[in-house]
Amino acid sequence: MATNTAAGGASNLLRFWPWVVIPLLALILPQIFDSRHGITLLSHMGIAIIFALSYNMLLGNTGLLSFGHAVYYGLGAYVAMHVLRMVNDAGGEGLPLELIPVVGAAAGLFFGVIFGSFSVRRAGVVFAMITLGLGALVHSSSLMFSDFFGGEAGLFGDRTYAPSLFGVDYGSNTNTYYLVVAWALIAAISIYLLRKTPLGWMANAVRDNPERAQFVGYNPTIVRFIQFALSAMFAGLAGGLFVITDEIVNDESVGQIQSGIVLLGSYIGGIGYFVGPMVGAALVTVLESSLSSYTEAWVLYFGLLFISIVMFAPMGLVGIVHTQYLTWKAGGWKGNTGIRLYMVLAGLVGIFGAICVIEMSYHYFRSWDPSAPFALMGFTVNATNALPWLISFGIAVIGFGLMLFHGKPMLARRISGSSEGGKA
Amino acid sequence: MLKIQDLNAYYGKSHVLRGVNMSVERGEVVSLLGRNGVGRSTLCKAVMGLLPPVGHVEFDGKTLSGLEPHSVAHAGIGYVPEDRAIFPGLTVAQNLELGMKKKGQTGEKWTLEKVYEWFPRLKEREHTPAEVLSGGEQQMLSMFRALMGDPQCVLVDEPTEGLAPKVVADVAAILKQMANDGLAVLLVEQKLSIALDIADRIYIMGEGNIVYEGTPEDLKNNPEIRKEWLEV
Amino acid sequence: MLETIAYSILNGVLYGTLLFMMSSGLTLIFGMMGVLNFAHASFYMLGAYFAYTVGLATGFWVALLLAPILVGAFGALVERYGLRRVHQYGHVPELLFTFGLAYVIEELVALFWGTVPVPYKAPASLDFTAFSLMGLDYSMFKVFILLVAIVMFVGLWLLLKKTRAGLVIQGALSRPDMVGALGHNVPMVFTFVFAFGCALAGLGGVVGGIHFVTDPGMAFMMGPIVFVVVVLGGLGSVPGALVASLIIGILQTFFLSINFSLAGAIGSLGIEDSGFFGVLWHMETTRIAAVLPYLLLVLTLIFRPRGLFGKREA
Amino acid sequence: MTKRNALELKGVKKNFGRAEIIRGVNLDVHEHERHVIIGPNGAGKSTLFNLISGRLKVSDGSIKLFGKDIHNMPAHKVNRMGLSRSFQVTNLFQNMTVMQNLRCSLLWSEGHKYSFWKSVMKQDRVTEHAMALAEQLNLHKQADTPASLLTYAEQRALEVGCTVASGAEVILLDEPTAGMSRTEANDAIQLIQRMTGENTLVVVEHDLSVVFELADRISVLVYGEIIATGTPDEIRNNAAVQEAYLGTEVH
Amino acid sequence: QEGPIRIAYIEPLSGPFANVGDAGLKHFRFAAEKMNEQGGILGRDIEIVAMDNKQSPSESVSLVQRSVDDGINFVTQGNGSNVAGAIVEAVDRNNRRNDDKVIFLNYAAVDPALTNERCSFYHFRFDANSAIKLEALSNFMKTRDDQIDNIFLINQDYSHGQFISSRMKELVGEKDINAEVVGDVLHPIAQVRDFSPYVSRIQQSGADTVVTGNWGNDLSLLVRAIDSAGLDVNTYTYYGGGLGTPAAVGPRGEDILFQVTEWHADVNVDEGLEEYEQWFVEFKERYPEIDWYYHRIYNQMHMLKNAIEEVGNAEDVDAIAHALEGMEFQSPTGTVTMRAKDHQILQPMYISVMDADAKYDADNSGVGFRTVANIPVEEATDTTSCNMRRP
Ligand SMILES: Nc1ncnc2c1ncn2[C@@H]1O[C@H](COP(=O)(O)OP(=O)(O)OP(=O)(O)O)[C@@H](O)[C@H]1O
Ligand SMILES: Nc1ncnc2c1ncn2[C@@H]1O[C@H](COP(=O)(O)OP(=O)(O)OP(=O)(O)O)[C@@H](O)[C@H]1O
Ligand SMILES: CC(C)C[C@H](N)C(=O)O
Ligand SMILES: [Mg+2]
Ligand SMILES: [Mg+2]
Repeated sequence: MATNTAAGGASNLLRFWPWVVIPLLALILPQIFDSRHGITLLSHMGIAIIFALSYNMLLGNTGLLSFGHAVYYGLGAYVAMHVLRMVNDAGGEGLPLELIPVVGAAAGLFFGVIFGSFSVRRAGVVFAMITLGLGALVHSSSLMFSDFFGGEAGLFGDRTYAPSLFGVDYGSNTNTYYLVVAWALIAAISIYLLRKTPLGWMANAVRDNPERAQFVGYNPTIVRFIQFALSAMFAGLAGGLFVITDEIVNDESVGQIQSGIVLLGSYIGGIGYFVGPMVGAALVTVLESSLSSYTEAWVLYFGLLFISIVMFAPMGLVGIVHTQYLTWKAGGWKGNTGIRLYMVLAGLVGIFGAICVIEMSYHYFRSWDPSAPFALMGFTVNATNALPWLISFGIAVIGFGLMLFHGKPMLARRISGSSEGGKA
Repeated sequence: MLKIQDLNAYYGKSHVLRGVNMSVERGEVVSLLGRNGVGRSTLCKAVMGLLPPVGHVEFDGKTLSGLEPHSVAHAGIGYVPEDRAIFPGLTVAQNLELGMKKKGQTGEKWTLEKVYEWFPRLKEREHTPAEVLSGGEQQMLSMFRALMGDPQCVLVDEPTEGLAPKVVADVAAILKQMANDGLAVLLVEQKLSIALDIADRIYIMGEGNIVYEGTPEDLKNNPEIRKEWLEV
Repeated sequence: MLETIAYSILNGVLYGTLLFMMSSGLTLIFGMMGVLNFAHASFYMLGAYFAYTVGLATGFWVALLLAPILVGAFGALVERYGLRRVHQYGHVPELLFTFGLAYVIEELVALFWGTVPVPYKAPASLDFTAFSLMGLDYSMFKVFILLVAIVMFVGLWLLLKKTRAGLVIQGALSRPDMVGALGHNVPMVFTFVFAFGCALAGLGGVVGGIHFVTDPGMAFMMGPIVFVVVVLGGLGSVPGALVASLIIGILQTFFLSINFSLAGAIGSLGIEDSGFFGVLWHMETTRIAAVLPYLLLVLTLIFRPRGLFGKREA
Repeated sequence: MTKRNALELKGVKKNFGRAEIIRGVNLDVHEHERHVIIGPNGAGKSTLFNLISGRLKVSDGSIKLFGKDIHNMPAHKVNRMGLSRSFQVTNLFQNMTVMQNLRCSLLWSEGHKYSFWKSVMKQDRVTEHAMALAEQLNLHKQADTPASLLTYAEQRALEVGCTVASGAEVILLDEPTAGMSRTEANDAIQLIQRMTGENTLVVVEHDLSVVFELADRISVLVYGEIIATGTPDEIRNNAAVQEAYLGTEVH
Repeated sequence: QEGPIRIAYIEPLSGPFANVGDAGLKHFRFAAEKMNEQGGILGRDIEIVAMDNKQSPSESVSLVQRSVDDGINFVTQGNGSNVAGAIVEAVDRNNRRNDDKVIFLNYAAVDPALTNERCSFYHFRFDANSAIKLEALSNFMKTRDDQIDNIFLINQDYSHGQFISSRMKELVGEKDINAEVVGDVLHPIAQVRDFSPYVSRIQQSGADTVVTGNWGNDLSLLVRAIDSAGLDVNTYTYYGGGLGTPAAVGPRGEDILFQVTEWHADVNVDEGLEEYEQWFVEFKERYPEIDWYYHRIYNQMHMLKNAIEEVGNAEDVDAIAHALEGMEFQSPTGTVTMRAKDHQILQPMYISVMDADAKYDADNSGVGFRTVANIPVEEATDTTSCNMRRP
């Protein structure tokens, strides 16, 4: 599944552009989405990116599937929140706000060491199920031990009642956002560099063949353990940042949904690539918070999108781009770029049709008066008439049909034709 | 009889078999020789349908090319792959059971008892997971597993790999026995001595084609051919 | 105390059989095929909804038969056109596929049947008090649940003993090509087993939907408990799943039935009900009961990674 | 001059359940010698390797490496004490390239341990060493090829390379030439001789020509017991060995 | 100012609680439509902007931000006091740091803290808080204490349930109810599948009365378990009449399932509230699956309208908040007052019991509710520790 290896066997493209493009994007995006909500969303993306990168240290690099990574994110957040509240209570004196995330990281590391000590002995399903159990236990505890966790109401703090190292006013969302960006960059670079160290290499080695790793002198359990603890540390850092942007923390931050989301995001982006989880996490954050404001059917779309990525792009979104890029570079697009475009277009048409069908179904089943006219893609339709259904289904069938049964075979023929021609 | 006509096979874009023609009659052992990597194992896989074959393969008049592997097996072809492919999680007995086409049903010539008699070690290890068997034991298991399905034709890919000299002789005897029972035996073998010893006919493959066909005696007397196609 | 124990055993067994019903299909799918089927609970939910809808037309008894078949057929489609494709990429994608599927199924159920619970009730022929014990009534339906669970157990046992599906699948997990070359139609066996597992989940839903509540949240509510049962029992072990269900059922019932906390038993010893240990000291067993399965899960996996009855390690 | 013993096995026993597979093996392997173990299939040769290398725990007896007790140590510790092994079935980091495989095999012995503050690619010693190994293995052209795409013989060569890489003094090879053609096997033997130089070498082999070409001394393991140890000539002429292993096929 | 007056409705519209959020949305949409037919507010339409918070507090915080960004001045929410707490916090923070302010109209979150130690000038609660509901309930129980001997408390293990458990025990003493609390258990929220062990404890304790703040499945399953074990107890609830419970419980709850609410459907019949009955019937025609359940949404929407009309625009949030503070409103059930001190509404309450003969059944379950007691405003009140900071 994950083909990248320690050296990130990928091409130069993947090696360098992220370090230019991502910081640039981080600076440009807030100019475009300059509303408070937009900035918060961007901050959340930054946090999700750190969290996903830390998660991929486990899943992508070490081959450990965790269902409970939010435990470290959440516990980091809680501890950071307690420190922030101490600072608040001290009248805004004490640890500067910029360093609060470090507290989260320390807490993540601490709990990573404790829980890691007994959960990494085995990989595979055993590890996955231990993390599932631990996740459930910690989540339940967060409601039981309300002294520390503040019950289901959670804990609140105020980032503006804390000193700043650089005298920045964090009342402004934008300033907070830049703090997130700074930390995200630090975290991303550290995690990236970690992959290049002996530990990072051996994490890959242990993922691929723990037995052989033993016979070159490494104890797989210790490799996993260190990776696990470090990954928990970065998760804690993300949690600490969350405390700063949202000024609230509650049980959901240690919960199973949080753990699930990071898995989804990392995978959608592509766990075989360093930037994969970043892309995935950012995308999931955006979809989660904005899709729901456009359509009632957002969960369905989310589920379908997700299923299609798993089925048709097992290497994730970055994987698609990367393989296409490689093909293109190797000249595999020559003479068939048109067909490829045609397939994409047909696919889009199919998706358009499918969206119409889904939207109409929701209107039909959910609205109190299904026959009431409603706006669909710029048209006003009546969902109780057969015609719009026929048209929508038609578009969907034609679009997907052309893509799969016309474009695809054509592309396959063109490719095999050209390669044979090359040989002859 | 197994008949292979103009068989081609590809791994992705690499064209490995380039129009192979050969046949194996019932009652004979045919050895397929060739250098490493010429495509002998690929031939077996293509016949089994494990690789999409391009060309024509038939057995006893039934066309095999284009069938799924399980249908090929049901047409009477048994397969002993070169990497043994035992099922590690399953016990010896379960491995053998999976060889049977119907639950608990073997052919008349090769029954479970017979196997255990030939190779008592397997009986002793009946309930141990196959992955802990010794290399040689796994090889024997793989071969007997194929026999459990009562095949009419067997493709045996490097059966003597990793076997002690004494057992190699046993294997040779088993192959002979199978041919005597009326099976068609296609033997892919590295060790020239054995191949020449038990084969009725010999094919040599080179560069994805059959480049030589003859009897063992012919080959023994033909050092040029051996030099050209079998040595580096 | 004796009464409490007797009660715990009786009710624990009842609850345990329900757990077994919900998780037995997963024993097949997860234990044998290695598919971490997060949509298992969704198939369970479909069972309940199908039975409700079919039952409106045909009555309960026909629905009892038909609904699992429908769910099984749906499962077969899912396997054939979804999972099979994903299978080649490995276990994580499989898991994620079912994850997405769970979302989609829940949405579709909410779309077609609405978000409020449907009035899916026990048929009159089962809706009476079968016997009373220690002042509590036990309805015929509970006895019926027990019967259904036994049928499921036997069905599973037959599948495993009388067919080689288990062997074929286990073999195929390591060498699918070779199992095929030995004459087994591997894809078909996979589809069949997956469908069977789904049908079992559906059957669980037919009964569970009545016993609990039939609403789109019912899948979520069942949550990961089914995984706990399967892993605790040992992957692929049907008796293991049964025993694990019973253990969880009885222990949980017992914890809920007694009024115990360390502080209550030993005295508060001046330990305040705050701070980590303080809270633990005063924690009543009833509050722990819900997390008990997870505690068991983690402890079991640490000390006996293959579960109670498992032969191979997960 | 008495030779130091690299390996000393005393009364080593191993049973799986009731089946006793190794029944009290006593074996001395001298320093710098090439010691070949032969024996029928299922005699326990691989099991013996597993016991020595720490992959399995012994049921009874003791194993010493240069006088230090190593039995029941976990595999990575045994490896760190200077013993390295290859596997009967190729066992590499399949997704990694040749160079990456070699680098990984070198990391520990070059003292990098679990460090997460230095870059692997910047460790020039490791790089040089790995390059040199790749060249010796004749794999330098495939340096950036993933192991899974190598031919069988190349994989076996890499397996040997990874085993030797750590600079262990004692090297165990389990059927290094299995599945190779005559010519490939000859190449492999030369490779092994070249790579292992002064090291102590313990090899399991079925191919008799390989055995006799390589061995300083031979031990014959039959049903979990060593029935004979001696020079190739002694073994060749040992009646019991002929009976138990060689059969009539002796050259 | 042009365009509609928008209210952001921040509730779970997906996931396991979607049914609750969905029902509330239908209430708001219906009320808005009815009022728009009457000319809206200041001639402007009311528009409900649905936002899915997935029942997550932090998601809700960012939805508050989005509302502000979109120029929305009112947010409303009710499901989950933890979410409400987060919204209060977010609203306060926003109003402190920014010029475009928002008001939080809470229609269902009952945690007393929100109008006590955590009270806020921008938060208004239109539901009776938990303390008030218990006050009403215990007043009723006092009148019945000849029939009540042993009380069993079973609640969800979070602040809502914990509050009921501890406060009810105090009230038994305070009100001098001639009964004893014989059991008190907390169970994890939304995790219990089988309530029979709890039922056995109820049975063993000899209780004849159960008091619970449970809602959703936790209530349905509890009531069904009590019924199927053949236990003869009365169950007093907060939410027996809604959130899916009537459908799930059905006739099993008849005469044993009580609820304390500010209204129920048959109040219209009993008190001859024809206009409001019409409102109820229209709602049912439109959404046949559910019923008009949240009377407080009626109050809330009308009081907001009055406040805005009093101020004369919908943008001056501080003025509107001041107008709401202390406002009296003639609700169909009587006069209700938004207490100025803590922004808690005070209103008459009803104790009712499930009844198959009620004119209107709830959620098509075949059973509705029959009033067993009216609790006048004076008896449905609490004291508050709120120390409000006003701008
Ligand atoms: N899965 C594969 N993908 C791509 N190429 C392959 C694959 N398997 C084999 N090949 C290539 O196909 C050619 C023929 O391989 P095959 O295994 O059939 O050879 P062989 O004659 O059996 O050799 P050997 O003696 O090594 O078993 C070789 O060059 C090999 O590298
Ligand atoms: N874990 C185990 N459990 C049970 N039996 C085992 C186990 N491991 C090995 N055996 C048995 O021990 C015997 C010795 O196996 P071993 O692999 O050591 O043989 P070997 O001498 O290497 O043979 P070969 O030359 O065929 O590789 C075999 O019969 C094998 O079945
Ligand atoms: C919707 C309600 C049942 C929520 C409950 N009032 C609470 O405070 O949590
Ligand atoms: Mg081959
Ligand atoms: Mg061996």
